[in-house]
Amino acid sequence: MKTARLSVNAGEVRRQFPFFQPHPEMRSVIYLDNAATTQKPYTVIEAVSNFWAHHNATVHRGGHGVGAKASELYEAARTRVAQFLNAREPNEIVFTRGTTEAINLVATAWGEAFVQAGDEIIVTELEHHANLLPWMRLAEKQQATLKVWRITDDGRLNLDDLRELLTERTRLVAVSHISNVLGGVNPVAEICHLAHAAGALCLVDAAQSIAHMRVDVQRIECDFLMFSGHKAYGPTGIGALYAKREHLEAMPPYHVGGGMVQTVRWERVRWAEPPMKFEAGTPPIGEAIGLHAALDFIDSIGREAIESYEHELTQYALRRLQETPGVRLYGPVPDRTGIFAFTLEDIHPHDIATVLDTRDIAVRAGLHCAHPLSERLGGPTVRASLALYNDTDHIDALIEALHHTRQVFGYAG
Amino acid sequence: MKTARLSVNAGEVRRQFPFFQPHPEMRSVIYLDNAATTQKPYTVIEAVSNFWAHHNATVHRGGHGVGAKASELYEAARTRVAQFLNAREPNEIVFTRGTTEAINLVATAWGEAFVQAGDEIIVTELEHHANLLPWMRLAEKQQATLKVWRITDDGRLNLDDLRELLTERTRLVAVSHISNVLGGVNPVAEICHLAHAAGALCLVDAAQSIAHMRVDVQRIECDFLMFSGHKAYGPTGIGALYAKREHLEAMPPYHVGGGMVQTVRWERVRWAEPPMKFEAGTPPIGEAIGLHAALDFIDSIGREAIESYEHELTQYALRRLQETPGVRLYGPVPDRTGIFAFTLEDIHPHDIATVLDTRDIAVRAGLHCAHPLSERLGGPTVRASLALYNDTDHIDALIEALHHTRQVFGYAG
Amino acid sequence: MLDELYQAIILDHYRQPRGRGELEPPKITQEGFNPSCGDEVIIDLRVEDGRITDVRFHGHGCSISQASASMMTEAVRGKTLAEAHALIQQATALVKGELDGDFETLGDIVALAGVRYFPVRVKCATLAWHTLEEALKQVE
Amino acid sequence: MLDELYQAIILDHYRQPRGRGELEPPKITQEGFNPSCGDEVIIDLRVEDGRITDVRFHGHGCSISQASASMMTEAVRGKTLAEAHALIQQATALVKGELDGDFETLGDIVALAGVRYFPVRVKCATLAWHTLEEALKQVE
Ligand SMILES: Cc1ncc(COP(=O)(O)O)c(C=O)c1O
Ligand SMILES: Cc1ncc(COP(=O)(O)O)c(C=O)c1O
Repeated sequence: MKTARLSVNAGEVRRQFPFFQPHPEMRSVIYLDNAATTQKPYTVIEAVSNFWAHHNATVHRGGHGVGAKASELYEAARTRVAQFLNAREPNEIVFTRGTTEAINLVATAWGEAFVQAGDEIIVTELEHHANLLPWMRLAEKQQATLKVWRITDDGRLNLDDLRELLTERTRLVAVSHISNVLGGVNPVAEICHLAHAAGALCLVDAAQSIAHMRVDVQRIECDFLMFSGHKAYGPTGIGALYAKREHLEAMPPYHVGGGMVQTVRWERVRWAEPPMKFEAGTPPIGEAIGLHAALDFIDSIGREAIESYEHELTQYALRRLQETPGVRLYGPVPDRTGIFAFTLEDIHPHDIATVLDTRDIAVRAGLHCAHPLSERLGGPTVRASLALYNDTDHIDALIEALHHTRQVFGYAG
Repeated sequence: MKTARLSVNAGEVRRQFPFFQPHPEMRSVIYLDNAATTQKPYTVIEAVSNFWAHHNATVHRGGHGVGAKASELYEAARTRVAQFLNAREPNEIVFTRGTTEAINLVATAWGEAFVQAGDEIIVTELEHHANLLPWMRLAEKQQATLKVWRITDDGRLNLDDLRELLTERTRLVAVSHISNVLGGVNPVAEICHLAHAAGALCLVDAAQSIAHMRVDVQRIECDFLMFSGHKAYGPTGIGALYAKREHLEAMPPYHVGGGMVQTVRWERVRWAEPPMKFEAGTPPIGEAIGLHAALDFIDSIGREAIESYEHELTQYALRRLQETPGVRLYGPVPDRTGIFAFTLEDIHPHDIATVLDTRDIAVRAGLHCAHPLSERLGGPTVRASLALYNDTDHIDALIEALHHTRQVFGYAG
Repeated sequence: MLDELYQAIILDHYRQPRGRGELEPPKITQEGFNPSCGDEVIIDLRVEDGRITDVRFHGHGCSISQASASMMTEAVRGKTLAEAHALIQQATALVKGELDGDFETLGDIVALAGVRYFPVRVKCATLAWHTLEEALKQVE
Repeated sequence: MLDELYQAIILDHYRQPRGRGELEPPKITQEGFNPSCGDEVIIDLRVEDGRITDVRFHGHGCSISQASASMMTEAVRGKTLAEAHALIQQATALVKGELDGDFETLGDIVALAGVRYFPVRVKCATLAWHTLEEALKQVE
């Protein structure tokens, strides 16, 4: 641990981000809202700018050298994502706007083709709406049953509970790799294994894990996995869906339009092969290239180094939060990452966030797009979430600001 | 005309684009593939970079000042689009990835709710696949009838033909404002009027018009209209759907996920109001801000000035193409814009494009994502398409290169 | 700035809300909801002869939204509809920093003036007032 | 560079394609299609005793795709399957600029070498060869 700690110097990392540089007109911010979106390094911003400045053209259309270069860069980004996730081949990667679109794609294209009346889909109680609403809607549309895998009182998923829920009618288990509220790491490889043993597929929402730990689709053995670029130091407007080739082949297309067909006649349309079949219209080309740069950035630091550095920072934050009077922290203690949902005395989370904001500490307050989970927790919470560029000073500033908040609201020192 | 001509100086416009600046490692390109995608001015690239560098945060989530600023910028972009299209209110604008996603959204969310078995949808023979495949699929799914409004032999749409097609079962007429192959401007206001008189709605695909002429949704009286940012000097990954408020209210959501709900309980979900209802997940925030800058760029030149400048350039190109031996030009002559599909002798369009490419002239060759139309024209064509920054020198270079192409393929001088 | 936002008077209304509760029928009920943060204010009104004879609120949310609702009930009880409309105008202008001139007549509501420095919180402070406005539409 | 791409020999194969047409059954048919540009090559094969006894193509597309198909039919007619496989290897390597050494045995096909300067066109030149490869899979 100690050696790994040395391998990430958060101060040096921050120098790679314009957001953290002194700016004449802007106050510098302690950014603890990384589960919502991360900041972008110079290399990502420049990769996108450079594409639009010098290589901009549409992709996969014959014609000219600029277009050939653009296509090459776009496909290189796909190959990079495949390699980052350890997919078997680049053709298993479909670019989407983000996690939400990727899950909607699977729920619609795969779901409406393969889920029938009476079938079952299992979702967990800790899902983000992105991994909940598409399944609620699919279940309603297909007259399938949505089963909810409840969490334990300490905020974990118990595999025995899953064993009870799985039946031969189960078609899919949809689970997030890391909860965006509780920060716990779910045992996705075991979950996929149990799902497969029951004849079901398994979908993993990796929105919160992609930038913080190694995500290996072959090791997890998931059928579908997706993430958003903007939570992994990349641009908005881009994300990726990984799906086993056999599923992409079996699924009908989702959006239809240019670029995803072989031939269109009035009587008959022949779809292109995956992944093109799922990328109708002009894709987010500059953004895919920016995502490539973001994954390069992550690997330039090293995923093991990031994981162990963030682990240490998480332990520090846990300790400091636990010793702060009036703080009530949610979520499991072991196997957790740097996402902390908490309350402070009976001060409303929005009031807490506002006090922190006046100290230039950015956190989020509310229901975190996970209403059922928030309801289970008893209402809104404050959420502080860490990334690579945070360090112990940031945690200290947060704790001090929480003490200050208590004073503002009249709680004894 | 002469005075308007003076109001656009293409050389000066090119100085606002990094793509057209001399670059040590890149050859300078005569870019005539603007119907595929346009180049981006510095102001657009900088607006996006600046957002990611200094204001990056997710939108519409309580918490901190950075997020408040990001939300403000994002909503300002929506207001700008509404104003640009002369929509009644910003809430009639939904951000999408582009034209293709916008049409898929309407075909799915509106179509599956409001088109029943036996209903009719009318599309034209000159549509891009983006405005064709969603309707073919919808018709198949709902057992509705797809009726094709054929073009005349000179590549125009005849309103009398539409009158014959419209019946009381017609639910929608889907038409492009400008064909991406033939360049003709379709009489969309009249088409909407006829559609409405028959009790149908009218959708206008403005992908090819948005950057080249004034597009006024209240004057056209369309029900739906959409465009892509990347064809209007903006970034990839962003586009907009305009829909009359009443339709957005009546339609169910499309993608579901975070940010588009009021409350989620296991038993019941309450959707947010439009446009939020249609923007599930983290939107393309940086890209929306880039689109704002792109629309500002267009208005800084002036839409009337652009239209009249491009009109003059189009007339020049028409004349030069018509006098080039062996050129066969498609599409109508009056009411046309700077999109020229043509063939040269019996040389295959890809061979032509390759010869032009060796002279650093970028055009497109093929079926232009409009297979039914291309089939009607007799096969693939070369397409040269103009924008604001092109000038007569570019046309001259194109014509000279076409002469050269004839020589390469052994046609007498 | 923070002191202006969380004045004693606001925290007092938050901790000891006035007018918290529900009315027995007949009444007018209006629900107000702020989807971006989950704040909720439900207002019960009784209007007789063009005058608000009773008003209560319930719901949940941050100190600003709940204190604002509490102040609102105090301020509009016994007022005519026209007076209530004027108060809605003044209170929403106040929290947006758009009110010039006479603050005197506003009573406790003046404490909401500090919200103007916190654009993210303006919606919290106006929620009760916008909900009241919707409720009054039911009367008219 | 352009001269190398559009050599007389390529234009000649394009204008007067050898082996253009279809075979009577019994035959092996394989369709090849390049979705990005619409080029199409359909190959008819007859294989007897491990040898390609007849081969024809039809379809449409640019000069490169059609000339390449024409050259292909000339080159593989009468060849054993092993020889055909070797030719497929050599021809595709040639157009990608990856072939070292002996070009002599390739005959007219050598004219395709110019394609290597035009990455956008490599797919046109390889279409007939990849289609042949698929056709041979049907035999085996
Ligand atoms: C007329 C027309 N409609 C739709 C599209 C699709 O636009 P996009 O690829 O940006 O979704 C295009 C662009 O190719 C077009 O020209
Ligand atoms: C676990 C999880 N899933 C899905 C999402 C949705 O991601 P996006 O908004 O980028 O589509 C998020 C982000 O908010 C998340 O945390």
